[in-house]
Amino acid sequence: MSFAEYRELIQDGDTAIVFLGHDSMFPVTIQQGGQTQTKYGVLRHSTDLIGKRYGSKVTCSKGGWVYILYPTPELWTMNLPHRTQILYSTDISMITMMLELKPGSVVCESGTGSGSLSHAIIRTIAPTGHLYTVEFHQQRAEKAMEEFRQHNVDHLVTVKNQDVCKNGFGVSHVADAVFLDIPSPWEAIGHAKDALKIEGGRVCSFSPCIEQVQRTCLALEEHGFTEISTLEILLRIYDVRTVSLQIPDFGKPVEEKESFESSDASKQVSASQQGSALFKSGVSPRESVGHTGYLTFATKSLF
Amino acid sequence: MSFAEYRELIQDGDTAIVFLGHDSMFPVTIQQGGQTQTKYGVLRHSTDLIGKRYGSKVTCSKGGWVYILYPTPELWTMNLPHRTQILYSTDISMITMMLELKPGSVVCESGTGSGSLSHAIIRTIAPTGHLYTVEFHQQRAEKAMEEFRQHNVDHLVTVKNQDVCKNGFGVSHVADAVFLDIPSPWEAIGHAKDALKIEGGRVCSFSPCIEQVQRTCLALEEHGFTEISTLEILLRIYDVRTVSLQIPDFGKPVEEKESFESSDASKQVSASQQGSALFKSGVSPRESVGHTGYLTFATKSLF
Amino acid sequence: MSSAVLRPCARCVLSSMRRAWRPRKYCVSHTWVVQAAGAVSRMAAPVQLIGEGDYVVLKREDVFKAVQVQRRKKVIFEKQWIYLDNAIGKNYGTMFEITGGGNLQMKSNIVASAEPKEAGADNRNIVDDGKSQKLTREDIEALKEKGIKGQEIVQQLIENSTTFRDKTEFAQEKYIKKKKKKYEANITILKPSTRILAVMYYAREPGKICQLRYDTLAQMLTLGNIHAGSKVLVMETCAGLVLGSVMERMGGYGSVIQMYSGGGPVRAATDCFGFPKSFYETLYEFPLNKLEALISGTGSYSSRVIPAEEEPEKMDEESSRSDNEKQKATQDLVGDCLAESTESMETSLAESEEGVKRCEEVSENHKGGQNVDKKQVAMEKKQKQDERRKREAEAAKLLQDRNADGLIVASRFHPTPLLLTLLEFVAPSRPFVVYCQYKEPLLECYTKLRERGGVINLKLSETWLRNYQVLPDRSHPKLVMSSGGGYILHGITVTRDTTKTNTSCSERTEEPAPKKQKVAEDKS
Amino acid sequence: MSSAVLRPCARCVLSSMRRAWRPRKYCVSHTWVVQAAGAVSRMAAPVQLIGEGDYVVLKREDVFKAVQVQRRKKVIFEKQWIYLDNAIGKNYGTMFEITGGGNLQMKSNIVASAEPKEAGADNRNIVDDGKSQKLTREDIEALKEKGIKGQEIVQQLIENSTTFRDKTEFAQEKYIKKKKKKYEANITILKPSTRILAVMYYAREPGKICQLRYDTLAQMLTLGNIHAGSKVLVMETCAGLVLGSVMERMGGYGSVIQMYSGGGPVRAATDCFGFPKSFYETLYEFPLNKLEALISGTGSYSSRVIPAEEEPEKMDEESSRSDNEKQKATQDLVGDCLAESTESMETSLAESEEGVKRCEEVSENHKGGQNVDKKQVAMEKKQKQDERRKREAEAAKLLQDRNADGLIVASRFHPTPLLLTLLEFVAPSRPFVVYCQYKEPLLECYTKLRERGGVINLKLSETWLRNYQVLPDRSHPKLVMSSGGGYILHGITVTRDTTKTNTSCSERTEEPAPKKQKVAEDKS
Repeated sequence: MSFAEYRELIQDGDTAIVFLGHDSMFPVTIQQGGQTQTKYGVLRHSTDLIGKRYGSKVTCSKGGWVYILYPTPELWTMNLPHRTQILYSTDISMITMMLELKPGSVVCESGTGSGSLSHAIIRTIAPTGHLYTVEFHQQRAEKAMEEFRQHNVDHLVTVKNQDVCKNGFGVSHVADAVFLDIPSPWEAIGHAKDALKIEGGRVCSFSPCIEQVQRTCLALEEHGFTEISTLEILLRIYDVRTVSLQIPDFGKPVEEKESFESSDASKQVSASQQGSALFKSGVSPRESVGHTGYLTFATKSLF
Repeated sequence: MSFAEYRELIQDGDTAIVFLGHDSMFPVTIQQGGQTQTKYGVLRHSTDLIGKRYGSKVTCSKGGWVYILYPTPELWTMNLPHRTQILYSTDISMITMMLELKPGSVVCESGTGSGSLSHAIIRTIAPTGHLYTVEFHQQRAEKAMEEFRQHNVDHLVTVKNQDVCKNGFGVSHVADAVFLDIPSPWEAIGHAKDALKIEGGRVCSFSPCIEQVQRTCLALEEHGFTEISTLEILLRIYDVRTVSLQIPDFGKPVEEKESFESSDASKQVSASQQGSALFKSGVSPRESVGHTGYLTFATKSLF
Repeated sequence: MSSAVLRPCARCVLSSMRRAWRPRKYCVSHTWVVQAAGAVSRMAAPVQLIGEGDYVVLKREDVFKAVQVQRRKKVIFEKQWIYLDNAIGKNYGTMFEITGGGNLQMKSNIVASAEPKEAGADNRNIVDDGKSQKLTREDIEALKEKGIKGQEIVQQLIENSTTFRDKTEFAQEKYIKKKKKKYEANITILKPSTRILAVMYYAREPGKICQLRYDTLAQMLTLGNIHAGSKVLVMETCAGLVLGSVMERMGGYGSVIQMYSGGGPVRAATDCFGFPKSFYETLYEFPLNKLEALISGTGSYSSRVIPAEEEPEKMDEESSRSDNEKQKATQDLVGDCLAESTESMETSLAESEEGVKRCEEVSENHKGGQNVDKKQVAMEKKQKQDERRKREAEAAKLLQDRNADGLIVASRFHPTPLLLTLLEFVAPSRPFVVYCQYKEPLLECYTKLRERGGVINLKLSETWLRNYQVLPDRSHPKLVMSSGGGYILHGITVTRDTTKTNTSCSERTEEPAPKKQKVAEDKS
Repeated sequence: MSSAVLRPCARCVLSSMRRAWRPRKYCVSHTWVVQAAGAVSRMAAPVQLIGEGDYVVLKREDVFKAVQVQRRKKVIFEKQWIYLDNAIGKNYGTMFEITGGGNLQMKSNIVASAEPKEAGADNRNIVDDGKSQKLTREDIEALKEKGIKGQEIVQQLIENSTTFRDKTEFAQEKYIKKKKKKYEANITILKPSTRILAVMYYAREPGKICQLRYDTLAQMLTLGNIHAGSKVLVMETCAGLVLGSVMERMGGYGSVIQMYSGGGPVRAATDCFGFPKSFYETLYEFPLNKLEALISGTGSYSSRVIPAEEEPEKMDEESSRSDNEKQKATQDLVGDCLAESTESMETSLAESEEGVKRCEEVSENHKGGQNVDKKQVAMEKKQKQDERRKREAEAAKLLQDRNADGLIVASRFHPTPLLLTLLEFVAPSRPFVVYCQYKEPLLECYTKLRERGGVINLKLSETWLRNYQVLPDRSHPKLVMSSGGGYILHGITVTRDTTKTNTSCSERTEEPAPKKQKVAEDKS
């Protein structure tokens, strides 16, 4: 198992996703002899999981069943242990495309945080690219490295525990792209420029507040970046529902008696079942994420 | 005719809306003996319009026809002569509700601009309320007054030509609500407070830029306003369309010959007419208004 | 630190102060000024104080609750029992603190906001081990029992937090807000308005108002050109909120005809507005299930004008029957209300970290004063029956004129049949607006209305609402937003062709023919 | 004053500089590194310069155009004819000015932005009488003929405007921007990428890419977990843009099978990426109308493995037929291209004041080098036919393994039949993503996929994109926004039950039963 390439079968040491049902899942580390409790009963790794194909339906001890999924960076983002606020796939998608990441890209990132974006970057730049990720919180940096090892992508990433605003990324003129998710990104723009290749590259800064964006844009301009552009992307999910709307009763004279009865509250249920219109609808949930952050992109040219 | 109450019949002196078709209309002043050119021919006011019911279909000289509509503030907003950027009905709706306007409300507004919001305010506060509107551009102030007279609402409004930031609204402790649409609203917050009734009232400021909002919110707080809240409202219109999507041809073996033909580009048109799915869809136009302005509301309490 | 608006009903006569500024004309010649004169007189008092029996709205942070002010009556708000007695005679907009025993005590001044002073640059050194707070749960309970006020408890918590000073400003603020919410309880008492009630219902009981978001309601009122002096048809199943908002905009001038289904019109939210009695004199109701008879001119509605006195026997029967139904419905309502009252009762609008909880029935307000003599009840019932019969006949007459100035629909019924039927009663050149929680029925409605004709400028739309946090260096859109405010279809009525005229200009189909399929997909 | 990115293909081997920082493991053991080794070698050069034959993107302000660099070949861009000869040998990201005769001249430095200095506080005194500009149209034409550069003309215009200094800063900026756009012509030459081409196509030719907005494409690539080393099925009618973006993300490692309808696969946009030849070795195509045969195991695809040599006669016929079709389609394409080339050709992305105009065919790029000997043509044609037949057999074999790692659909066909058929070829525990310009077909597709089973975590979604203007004191969302970026349905495959298991946990219906109609509407 590796987050950077697919495998068919579940193996000892893999990180896998146990899928219980609609939006309900959790990650598990497969261990010879290990077992995992689910609400449907126990999963015994050696007998129930190892050697099975990813995507299989597995029956738990109480007779209920779950699916075991191959861990993609997107599933990991939905299931990872939060050590900080994390970036979700909607923003990650945009960051990846607008930074022009692809196999072979060299990327600098700060902060590592919970590693949500890091996993997605590594997936995209593998097998020949490299991620340099800087995290100022020591425990977080250590935990991230541990996860990268566990997920078999540690050869594609270097984690460093330092303050990017003070000490930069520790590399010069190697990066195709730099990503910043720190409280004062404007303090790190100089370091970002230094990390980018001589011939140029792209930079992205993620900030929740508009004042951070304002300062970052100024700093980018001062450092000679071009194509500075700020955007925001929001996900809107639709639940697919079958909805029934009642047809009103105007007291059609033909069936006068009938219609009178249907206006009686106690019989309205059956009446509504007769006189109603069914349709499929994509329904917005009542509340959704209203803001994650602003994404500011810019280009460093040769000049 | 008055923008503050309905009438049934078209009369001499009325402002009416000539509706030509989908989103195509213009305002006209009805005059005994007057006439109006449309692309469908001439409308003769005395014979074609005066005395007819609003909403009537009227045939023009070339045989085409139009509808004559009663002027609501919303139709006026769609058709008024622009002397400035104007407020549209989506923002106006929110302003009206969040300022708690109703018959009898006393409102102060600056600037008058092209009178788009003014007409909507007057409609809502009639017959017992009053609008004090301040415009620093002399020609605009005069033109607005002329329109109010023309629209028979001049008894409900007072127009003053002065700089609200320097001279305020010229009234003290009379208003239930104050509306600001000026470049530096923070300079007028003190005047807004002074214009509001002793026992309190609501204020709204409309600004396109976030920096204006930031300064205005600070000024509101400094002047003791509470319930300060900023929002943005955007209209999304859907065109109702019947759409057809082609069903792909996988080369069903039953009619092998047939399916081969349908893969021939020259016959694809007829094939698509057979193998396609029709449905109704609410389609977003490709581009829409992305931003008008931020609306900041606040309450002045007694204390 | 929120306080709120305080103001007399704005529909009072203009003050002499304003008159002094510039001579102005009065609109006394308008018939509807005279018609509603009774309503105006009530508004003479310069500043209206909170009175017993008033419908008011309690506000705490972003949470609203509509209640009626009654002496020695417990009210539950944000999980606390309170008595409103001490609010009587105070100004609207006053902020109160809850003291021991649930009594209100006026706050002398706005509490000094405990703004963070010393903030750490970042939170890199914070390890969350659950031990950063030195005060134990027992300590806090002890403080509360001593009668220490919420504000002081929050201060104590901050002082006893070992990590507070190391937190970032952002994290400090979050901490304070959370603790304040838990321990401080400032309540402001507001005069109800469409703004407040629409926001309240959307936050607390969206299911009761078909998920109609307040900005969508705002669009409806404006697009419907609702204003004093008009005759408006309203068909809603939004607890009477839409009806109330229409009535507020009409200010007692003109008339409103509420169409209803079932036993009787629903007006729980309408009552929360606390309108003067006179407003209800301009409000009529008519049952949907008699519309067919009204349109076809059969049954009770065979003649265009039916004076109340000449009403036939049958009408009587129907009236009393629907009255029974109403009684029954009211009982259900009360039963339902009691059943729910033990559940969790609050919902936070903006801060929905805990998700949306079930809300209590606002219509509690109806229960007051039920202990009256039975005979009196019977008499009153008879009187009400007579009154209702008379009013229904009047409503029928208003409908039969087929000259309504507007139509507002916001219901759980399919909009198409409602529109096709109710548009018959609207005059030409008048706006109509229909709300639906779902988009698909409005697509159908749009198509059917086009087929019917007699409507122009049909628009199907939705509004997006974003609320912002504007704070120094911390401005951004709110992190939670409402993603569904519902959909609106609106248009303008025109005279209807019975004979199809020969093509030409004006109202084209507006729907372009489905785009020609391009012959080859290969043209990239 | 925008310039652009300059960089060698990032898939080059890691520099020793990085290795020095920290010892790291290499992934040489992975089979796909070996497989694509040929591709890697091409990337050795440290900085790649603009070369003849390169596919590049021209950029002026916010407008992009993809072209191939050819000597002495006129290219039209933003209504100006230009020659790219002088760009050859320069760095990617270089900014050029257009001089007389349409030649490019390297700009030595970024032009000093003509920032407004003296701004009036407001525009109250400005009366627009059309006489504020002292320069006449003739004056300006004369300046242009003298060879005066755009930048200077703009400066002259500002100096000769009587009202410029009285305008507000905002109005001044608008004025300068408008004039600059008209008279200044700085062009930057960029290396193509998914970002640039997706933005370009959405701005210039949205109809050609089913209105697929770039942020939606970004979602598809991420949700589809497109990455090096996998086997991906692509079915698109987006001019090959989606295919190209998938190939970029795969970097030549793994394989892509493009499904197509009609005469042949469309790859006009794919070519614009300027991929190395080796990338195309990992690209296969297969016609939709042979899928049924492949699935049912009839006709040519009766055995699971068909070596190219043993291909039956019939297959041969089919191949040559589809080849004819392709030829024809290509002719149509070229004809279409020529017909359109005289029309207005540019579209502005952000500044669409003039609305969206028709765009020229990007596939012009295909026309180069057609004057070859006829015999050679015939030979090449035969070779190509053989090659095509062989590749189709290889594609069939790849499909028959039914173990694709992903499926990406973005087409003008109804998504339901495509999904139901193509999912058969995807391995379990793999993501699939389908794009549709309309929401309604995806509602149906969702329902049908649920019925089919073998898919979990189905989500129907849309993204909202807002672009911002961030300028000192003038920050706000852009005034024009795209309101339709299309809809995405995505999910994950799992092994499919042939026997219905007895209920329990895992994948519940996910669609709750229609809510029980509340008995009485009266419970407000």
